[in-house]
Amino acid sequence: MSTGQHRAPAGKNASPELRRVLDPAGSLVAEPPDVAEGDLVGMLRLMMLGRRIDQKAISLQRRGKLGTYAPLSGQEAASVGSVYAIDKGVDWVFPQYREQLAMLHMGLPLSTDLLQRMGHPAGSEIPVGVNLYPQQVALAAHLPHAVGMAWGLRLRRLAAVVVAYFGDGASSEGDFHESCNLAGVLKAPVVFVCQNNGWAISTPWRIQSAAESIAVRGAGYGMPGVRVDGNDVLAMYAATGEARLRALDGGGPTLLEAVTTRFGAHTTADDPSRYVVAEEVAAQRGLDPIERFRTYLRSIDRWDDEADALAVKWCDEEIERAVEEFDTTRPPDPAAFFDNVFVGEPKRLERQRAEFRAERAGR
Amino acid sequence: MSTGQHRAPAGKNASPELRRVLDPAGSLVAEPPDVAEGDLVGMLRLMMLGRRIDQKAISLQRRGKLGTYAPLSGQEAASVGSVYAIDKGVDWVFPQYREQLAMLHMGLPLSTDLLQRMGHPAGSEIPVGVNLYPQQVALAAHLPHAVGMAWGLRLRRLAAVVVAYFGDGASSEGDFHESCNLAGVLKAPVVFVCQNNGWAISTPWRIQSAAESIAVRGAGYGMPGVRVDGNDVLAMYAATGEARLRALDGGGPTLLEAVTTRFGAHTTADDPSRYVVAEEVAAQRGLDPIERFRTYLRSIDRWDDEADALAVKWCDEEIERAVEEFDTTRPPDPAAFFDNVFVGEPKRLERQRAEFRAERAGR
Amino acid sequence: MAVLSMVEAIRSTLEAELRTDDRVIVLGEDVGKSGGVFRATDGLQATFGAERVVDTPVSEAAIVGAAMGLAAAGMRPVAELQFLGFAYQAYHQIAGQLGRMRSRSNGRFGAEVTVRAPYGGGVRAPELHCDAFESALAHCPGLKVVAPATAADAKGLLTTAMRDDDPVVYLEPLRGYRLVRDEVPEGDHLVPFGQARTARPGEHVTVLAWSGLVQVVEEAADLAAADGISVEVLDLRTLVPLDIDGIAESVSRTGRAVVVQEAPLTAGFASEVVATIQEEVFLSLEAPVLRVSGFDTPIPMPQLEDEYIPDVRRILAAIRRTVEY
Amino acid sequence: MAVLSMVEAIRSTLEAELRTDDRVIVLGEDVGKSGGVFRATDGLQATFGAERVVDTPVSEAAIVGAAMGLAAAGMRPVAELQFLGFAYQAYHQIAGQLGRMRSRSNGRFGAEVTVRAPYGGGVRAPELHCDAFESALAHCPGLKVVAPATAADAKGLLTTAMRDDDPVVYLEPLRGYRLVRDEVPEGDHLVPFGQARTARPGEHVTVLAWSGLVQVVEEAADLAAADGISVEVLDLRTLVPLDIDGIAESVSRTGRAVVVQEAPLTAGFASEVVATIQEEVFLSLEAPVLRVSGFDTPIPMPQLEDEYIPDVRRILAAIRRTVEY
Ligand SMILES: Cc1ncc(C[n+]2csc(CCOP(=O)(O)OP(=O)(O)O)c2C)c(N)n1
Ligand SMILES: Cc1ncc(C[n+]2csc(CCOP(=O)(O)OP(=O)(O)O)c2C)c(N)n1
Ligand SMILES: [Mg+2]
Ligand SMILES: [Mg+2]
Repeated sequence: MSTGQHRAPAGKNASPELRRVLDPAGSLVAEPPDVAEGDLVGMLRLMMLGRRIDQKAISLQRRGKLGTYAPLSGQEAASVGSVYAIDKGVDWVFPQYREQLAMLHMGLPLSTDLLQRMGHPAGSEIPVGVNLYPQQVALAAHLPHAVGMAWGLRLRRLAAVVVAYFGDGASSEGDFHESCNLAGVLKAPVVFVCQNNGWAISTPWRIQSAAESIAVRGAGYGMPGVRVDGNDVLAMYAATGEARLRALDGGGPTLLEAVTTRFGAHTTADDPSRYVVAEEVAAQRGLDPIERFRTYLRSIDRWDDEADALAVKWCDEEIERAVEEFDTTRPPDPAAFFDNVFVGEPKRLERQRAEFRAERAGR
Repeated sequence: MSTGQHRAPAGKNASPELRRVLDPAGSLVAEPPDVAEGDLVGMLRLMMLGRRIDQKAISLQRRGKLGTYAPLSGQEAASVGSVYAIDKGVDWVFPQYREQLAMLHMGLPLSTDLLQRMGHPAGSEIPVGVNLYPQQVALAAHLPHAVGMAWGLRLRRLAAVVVAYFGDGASSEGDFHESCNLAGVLKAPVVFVCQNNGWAISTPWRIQSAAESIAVRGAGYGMPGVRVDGNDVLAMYAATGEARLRALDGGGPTLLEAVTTRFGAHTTADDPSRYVVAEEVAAQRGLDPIERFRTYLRSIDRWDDEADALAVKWCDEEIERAVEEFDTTRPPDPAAFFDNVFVGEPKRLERQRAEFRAERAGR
Repeated sequence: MAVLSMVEAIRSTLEAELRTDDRVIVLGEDVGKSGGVFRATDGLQATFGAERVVDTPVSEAAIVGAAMGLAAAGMRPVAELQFLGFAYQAYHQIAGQLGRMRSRSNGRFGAEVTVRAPYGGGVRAPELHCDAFESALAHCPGLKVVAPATAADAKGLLTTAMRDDDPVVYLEPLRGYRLVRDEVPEGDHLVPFGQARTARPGEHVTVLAWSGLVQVVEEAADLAAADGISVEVLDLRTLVPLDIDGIAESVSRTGRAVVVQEAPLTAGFASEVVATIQEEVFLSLEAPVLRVSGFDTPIPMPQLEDEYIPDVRRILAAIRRTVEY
Repeated sequence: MAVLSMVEAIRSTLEAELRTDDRVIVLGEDVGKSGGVFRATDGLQATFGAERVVDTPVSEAAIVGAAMGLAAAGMRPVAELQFLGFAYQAYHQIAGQLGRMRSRSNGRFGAEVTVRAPYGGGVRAPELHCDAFESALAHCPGLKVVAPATAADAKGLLTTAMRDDDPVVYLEPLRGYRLVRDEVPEGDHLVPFGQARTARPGEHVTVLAWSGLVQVVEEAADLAAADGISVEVLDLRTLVPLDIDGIAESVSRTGRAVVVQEAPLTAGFASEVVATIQEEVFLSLEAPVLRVSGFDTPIPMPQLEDEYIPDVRRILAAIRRTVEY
């Protein structure tokens, strides 16, 4: 594939083999992980929800009701398989920005997520008790935070891990390197999940790096590098679960590369026809993670047309409810941006707020 | 060894074997590289000069005649072997700060080097025609410059490479990562020479990274990672020469790790007794790169007592001449720091300089 | 003269310089095949090839640092940072390296680099896409900092920047990218650094601004005129070098000044302008120099950014306060 | 009360806080086994163990970033940057992250982090070891910036910083590290943020400074006194929050002010102080507020640094010019 992120391993210090449980056609090619019955179905439903959220969000954006939106289609399995493999009651998720599904699974309301993308301050609200860090706009800048959190959890003797998500583009940032290296030294309980979708906006992986893979970098930090078919939700589940257990055992961090596909544009502001050729798009569709998993679940009698219809209904209701909440959220207090900058607010800022309020009142 | 930089390779994606031509006792263990007769002797003499510069500089520093000084003893072979392997007429050297010998070989006068370490502006003067970039205080910050230079040389169709030096500590900086990755993508003709002396001030390699080696990181950038006994000047010469040829052939960059030893303190401001145990120091002495090479040259009849005496005399004369020049250099123009900030100087700075001069004149 | 938007003026200037100087090379994230997220490099790779218009990995520090190395090799690189908010990632290369290589090497190595970056709010962009921190750039010795407000100046100052032997940070107003359109001289057009532009002459008060807020100030000046207040609008154009004489001339004439910026108040570049004015023309001042500024908070999320960025109302209020002082 | 040097006051404060609050963790390059390149953490690892006093890899961005994560996990990290000149490497974490996490998360995650860094010249250190750029820190929303000038304040402000719920950048003057020695209160000693210290009272002119230059200003004040000029010396102590009322009170009384800083002139923090003064007490001012500053060049190599850093002579000259205006 021309982005190069499926480059074949070769040579010395070669990339690890691509790990798969299901082949692209949905047939089992390795022992499946032990997933609770409800979670199997839950994962597919969440993936389906993601695909539908994209559709809704893109349409809201077109109508000017949403800001720039980064679709997740094609990458559902990478988020969902990994986040289902952790214990959301104790473990933590540090997202970049394309992991809405992991965020929702952790407990973020979909309406909050939409408000965030609409630029409403209420979109910054992460409910207390939800082990989720805010999404990060600056690429890889949250990775040192994730390491610090994992380090702190261990210092506090909590048996928990941190899953930190980022993309192939982000893996070129200095912060990626410093964070992985520090995590290795500390044996911090972190799972670094790199969603290698082959693109950083218009830049394909072969221009992003000459490395055969991102996983191959693990050795440079004294941690295992694992390469997983990111469109195979079961492989993601299995690999993340193993990395989590190793981290809890004191075995330190893992660099987990999820080789996946970005079906759409980078964001609603992007026009991929400028840089992607049509054949590639078509080829990618053949790797649909939802189709793959649904085929498998059908083959083991965990899914049928009725389940499908129910799931679609559930998705639509979830989205409808969220959009309703989103629509009825009142515009923010104009002075809201003065809040939560400081705990002990400098007098100068207090004055600025007072002047701001006075000026508005005087209109 | 307790800093861990000699950690034995193991496991998958293991570090490359440590490359040697001479064993620590000075016996040949591999085919020696083809070195011009004069260069064999020249390398030993330059290494001897380095050891003596250290002694002189430390004594000058103690007498307050020199600023903070970073000794190079123990690392002579790593600089000398690598820099002798390039063509100083066309190739470039980008040093960190512990590569005085490479800088001298490229053509920097020793007196300039001393003036630099004395904080005299004349110490910043690199003679035109000397393919040497200024030494860099910020760790790894020169590495992107080195990549840019290599890239530019290729754009200008010049057959030349850049050798960029840095330490094991510097390898933890984000700049290291971004530079190696960019060089890999561009296939830039750079040889990254990491002097892994096991220490970053007081921090041993095992705290610097959990990686088995620095060389193992090459794969993460799509470039060969080579691990060389940095106290074996012939191995350094051979490995650097090969990396250079590959780069000239369009094969791109190489990450060359020189496993070496810092015999003394980090700098004259440092007290290693706070963190190094005495046995380690003793063990390191057994790895003396000068002894090793001298033994070998004697064994092939390229060195004898007379050569030794002549070399010592030459070293002393070189140092004496440089110190003389250093001593007789006039104090800088007090306003010298206004120079070379801009080519097209802003009026505000012109005014500042004029006021500065006026104020001084009025004293 | 053609009427162009700012982004078109920038694109055509890059094209002209690529054409006339084969040392010019354009590098950055997504500048190549896609032509830049704002199309500022649209079509350039197709015209000049992937060797001269280069998509880089997502590595801001390496982009700026490699540009320095390219310059040392004799090239004339123009590095694009996708948004100024990601120049934070390159700040050690900008503040610690870019402006210092010439003095560090006693003049042997310059850093003939132009770093372009769009910045500022007003386009409903996400967090970190609209940060303004001109002062943290202007404070770096050895750097020039340029911030055009019109398409004509976008061309004239970019041409000057790319031919300048000193490193230049060239700031492009996101809000003006497409909205600001004016007549751009054809052919070679250089605007010298260090000369403010009198966007409109006036008598009672000088309002100083740069980049995306100049047009907002002009609007406020229109409204003030209706009130009988004659406002002189000074577009600084370059922050380093600063046109101290031009500023002093204007304020000594009007006796009153307001400085407008989008960045947070504390230690913003407006503070520098105020300090300079009171130093230069203290005796002419009939009122304190006021700052109309962003607040000491991060620029808010899109829905509130209009509350944060100085608008006509706030600028007008400050003009009145100053004149009535 | 014991007489301590600044570095001893800092060391003993870290020790006291490590002892009384088990959430405190100290991290940085060489802070552990060797006790820091200036001994500011001497013996702490031996006392509190390698889990609480931690040597890190040479990764400034990760040091600051990991400290934020530690804080999110409930710890109270104190990160040491070996020299402020290497905070450039962490600037994206400092400017883009540290001060913003609280607002980004609507208050869910704070960043209860203290970042310590020695800075400034006067000790013949190599390039980049003496950079002063307080303004680029003070300009970051959400950050507090603290710069003590005495050992007592070093303790009082560090204690306040470490117990503060906001992120604090705590700047330590290299030149004062060992030279400045004064009586430090025993036991708990907190100096509130936002209150300037009147280092000496005076009538004719207020000179404002902070950190390592306060003592130089005091010397100049002595000499001025011999000339019959009574100088009030104001040690700002904290740049954010700035003691606007205290500054206004003093300058409105003396009618004249000089601001002294070591950083380059353009867009340095002194400009902020000047802008604030003329805004607050315009009508009291009998002369322009002067800045005595480093120049708009990199701080020179050791042999010339004394020419660059404001000294008694230059400060005195500015005092005279102001008083004679
Ligand atoms: C530090 C930083 N630099 C640049 C950008 C601009 N930018 C936004 S997304 C993007 C590409 C990211 O690619 P990748 O990490 O692969 O994530 P993906 O969008 O593919 O999920 C870039 C360059 C940014 N957000 N942060
Ligand atoms: C960016 C940066 N951070 C921190 C320092 C302070 N510092 C100077 S030398 C040093 C250790 C460097 O170790 P290494 O890279 O292994 O080089 P060596 O001294 O062993 O040759 C440190 C941390 C620096 N100079 N630059
Ligand atoms: Mg991607
Ligand atoms: Mg080292």
